[in-house]
Amino acid sequence: MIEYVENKQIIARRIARFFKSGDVVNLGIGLPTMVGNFVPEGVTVILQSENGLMGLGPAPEKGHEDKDLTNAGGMPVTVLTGGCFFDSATSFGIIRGGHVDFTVLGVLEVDQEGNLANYKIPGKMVPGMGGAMDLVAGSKKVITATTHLEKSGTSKLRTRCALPLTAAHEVDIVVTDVGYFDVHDGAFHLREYFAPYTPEWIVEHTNATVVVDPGCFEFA
Amino acid sequence: MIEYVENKQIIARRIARFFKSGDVVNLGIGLPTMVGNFVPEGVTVILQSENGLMGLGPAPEKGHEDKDLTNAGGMPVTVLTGGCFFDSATSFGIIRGGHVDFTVLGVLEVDQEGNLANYKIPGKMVPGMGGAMDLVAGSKKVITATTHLEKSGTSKLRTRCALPLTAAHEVDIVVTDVGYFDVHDGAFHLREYFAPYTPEWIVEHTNATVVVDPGCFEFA
Amino acid sequence: MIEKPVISAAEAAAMVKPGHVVHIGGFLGCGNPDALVAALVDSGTKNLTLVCNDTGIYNEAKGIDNGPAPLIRAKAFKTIIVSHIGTNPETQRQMNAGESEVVLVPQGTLAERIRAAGNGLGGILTPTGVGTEVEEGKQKITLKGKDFLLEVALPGDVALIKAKRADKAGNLVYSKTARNFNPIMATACQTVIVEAEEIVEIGELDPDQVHTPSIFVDFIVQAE
Amino acid sequence: MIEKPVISAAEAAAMVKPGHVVHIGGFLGCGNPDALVAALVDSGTKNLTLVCNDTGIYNEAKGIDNGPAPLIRAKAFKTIIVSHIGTNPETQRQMNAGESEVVLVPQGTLAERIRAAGNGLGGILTPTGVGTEVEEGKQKITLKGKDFLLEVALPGDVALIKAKRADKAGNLVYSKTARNFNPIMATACQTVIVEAEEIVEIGELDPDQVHTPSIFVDFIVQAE
Repeated sequence: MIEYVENKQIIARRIARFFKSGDVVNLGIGLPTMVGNFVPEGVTVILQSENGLMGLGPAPEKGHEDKDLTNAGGMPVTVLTGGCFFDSATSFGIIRGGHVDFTVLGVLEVDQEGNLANYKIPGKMVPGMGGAMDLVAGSKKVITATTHLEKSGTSKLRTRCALPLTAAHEVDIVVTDVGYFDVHDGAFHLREYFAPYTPEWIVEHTNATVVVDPGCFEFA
Repeated sequence: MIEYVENKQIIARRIARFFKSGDVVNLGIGLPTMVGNFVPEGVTVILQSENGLMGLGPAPEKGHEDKDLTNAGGMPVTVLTGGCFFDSATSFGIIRGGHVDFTVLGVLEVDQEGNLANYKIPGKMVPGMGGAMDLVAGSKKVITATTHLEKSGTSKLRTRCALPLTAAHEVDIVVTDVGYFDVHDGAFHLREYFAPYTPEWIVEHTNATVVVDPGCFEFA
Repeated sequence: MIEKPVISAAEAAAMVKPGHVVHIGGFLGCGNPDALVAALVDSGTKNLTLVCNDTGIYNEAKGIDNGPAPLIRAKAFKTIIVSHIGTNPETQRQMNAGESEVVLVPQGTLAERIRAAGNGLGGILTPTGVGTEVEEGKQKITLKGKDFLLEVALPGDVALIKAKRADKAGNLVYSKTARNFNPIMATACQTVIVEAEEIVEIGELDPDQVHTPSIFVDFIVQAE
Repeated sequence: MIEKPVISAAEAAAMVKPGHVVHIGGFLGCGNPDALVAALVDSGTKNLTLVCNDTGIYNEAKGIDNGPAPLIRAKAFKTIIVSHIGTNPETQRQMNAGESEVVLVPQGTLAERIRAAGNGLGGILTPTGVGTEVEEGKQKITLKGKDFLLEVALPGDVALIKAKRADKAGNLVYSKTARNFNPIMATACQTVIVEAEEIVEIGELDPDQVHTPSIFVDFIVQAE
């Protein structure tokens, strides 16, 4: 019997493998931000930050923060050589205009129709969508990063989202800590699974239609 | 008997008097450009050029032309200290957004409904509207500058424009070489006349409804 | 060039009247006009509508209280039009208590609606929000088989913005990500007041490198 | 940062294929990519659609032949989408003779349609052209009693643009009024080729002063 243990690192590590040099990538706050730490050597991605920055660099050393240089979460960051700044209209023009190759973001729920919900729990928590709706509607590929199970044991992958949607039919890829799924034709297509989980375990622990892809293999 | 003689200078001189310091003004190519030479001392207007320049200065001295610094007619110009450059979207954002106080442009015809035509004589001459349609639709005040009579003796002020319109109901002021008219309520309201012409002569030589304003006087 | 009046933050705040729609630049504490916000709190003006990216970060434990957060706490707003309130629990409280109306707008749509107002456009067609609650009450237009929402211009009465550098004519240059919503808000409001870290002579800014042309700016306040 | 390929004008021209929509930057001879235009003439490619502010100035007597004028004379275009043709009698001749279709678009509408294409907007609502021939065949939308035309995005296959300075990553800076349509076209086309007067190392441009971010640019050509 396999016991589920949350593992955000594997999610970030797998997502980082989707990128090739030159890709423009937007990483959401939280777990998605971790993806930046796992980009393989030799691959140069360009990180966009929707508050108006191309070429996002690592956090500054303590004492070297610049009050005018933050990420979309308001935290101090740096800019890489060759990066540049722009206003919010331009920033979202870049996003909506299809100039961002991958957006990686967290979810409250994601469903087999490619819908996702991550900005509002009515009556409980309403942080607002911020830039998420534009990022999901505009990016070439939308990757959602999420732990597979809630504390209650239900999967965050659903047949149909119950919460208000951030966008309809826009999710391309879901990576959880048990595997990587392509989302199309009304199902989560399992492409890779992460040990110790098996395709059988994953099908059993997902509250939605999972199709095990014929070429499905173990990612290491 | 008064004989009509074209006089572009009086048109430019009168129009220049409409401006107060700080006004943003766009002057069309040709006769409207002359207005810049008559701005009274002590009045500082800011000339906008729709090809992407705020703070248009005079033509450069011969030999000092900059290939990257032209007006909307493609002719070499200069920029005043404190001016700046912007792209075409921003330039027309300024224009359409109501940030230009006065646009001054020439016409083929202007009518008592405030319509004007200046970009197309079907089957004959079709230069295109360039920026004129935006300037007329977006500027706070539209001033048309035109000689009063065509070579044939008909006035350019009409009951109804026959040529394709550049814009409908947008003209506020018409200045010709016989007088200055406000356009509203379906008539040209004569506010000032230029010697040797008289209100009577003007009414007689205009193919449209002219109302002589009660306060009409001779401009000198 | 004409010089623009350099005024105090208090004089600036006095131009904001009850009922006004106020655009405030900045993004989660970066590039906000802090002195103008503080002066507006001091003025006690209420019944305003806020247009901003967010309602700032308010975290009593950590002592963070930035962006429009002090105005939120002062209950200055009847209506709050922003993309994000997740970093200010007081906004959430006012919303749930019915003390203020919060209208959430996707960030890119917010930017375009502000830009449209400043650029003389009635609105724009965006794919953002199609199939979500955001489309409620809006006209949907299909072009070449793709759905778009018609989002209308969002003008303001007063813009309170922040720049790194202003020349005395009002040409502005912003710094890094402190640019964000400031340049577009400068185009969209009747009265535009900039809080500038440095005020320089006319001619000191490179005309190729001005972010906001002087004609948009009405008043300049020296940042503290 | 990734470096972008520096190619010859002839290699650039070879990327333009018959049937392509080509955006060409510049305004009446100022800020046009002259080497790219010359190479495209030499390539002999035809059946193109032009999107440009104008068709250049062509005046045989004065020896002026700038902007896209050499391409007009080479009859490269099936369709010409511009705001102004008054300075090129050959365009007028081709239009009257039915050799090419000329679509006149108000300059500000042209700019917004290009920007919309690059910014993921389906279109914009503009007051420009209401009550004129420009409104023919377009949807009219009334907001708060004011009429607007719905003008749709105008994307392109290839953008040929001109910059003062490019770094090797493709960040661009323009000079004075040579900026005009170049930055918006850079956002709106599948393939973006810049003719730069100077090519500098990555890091030489101030990140606050980049007019076009590198990600928009695919190829760099050294201007002659």
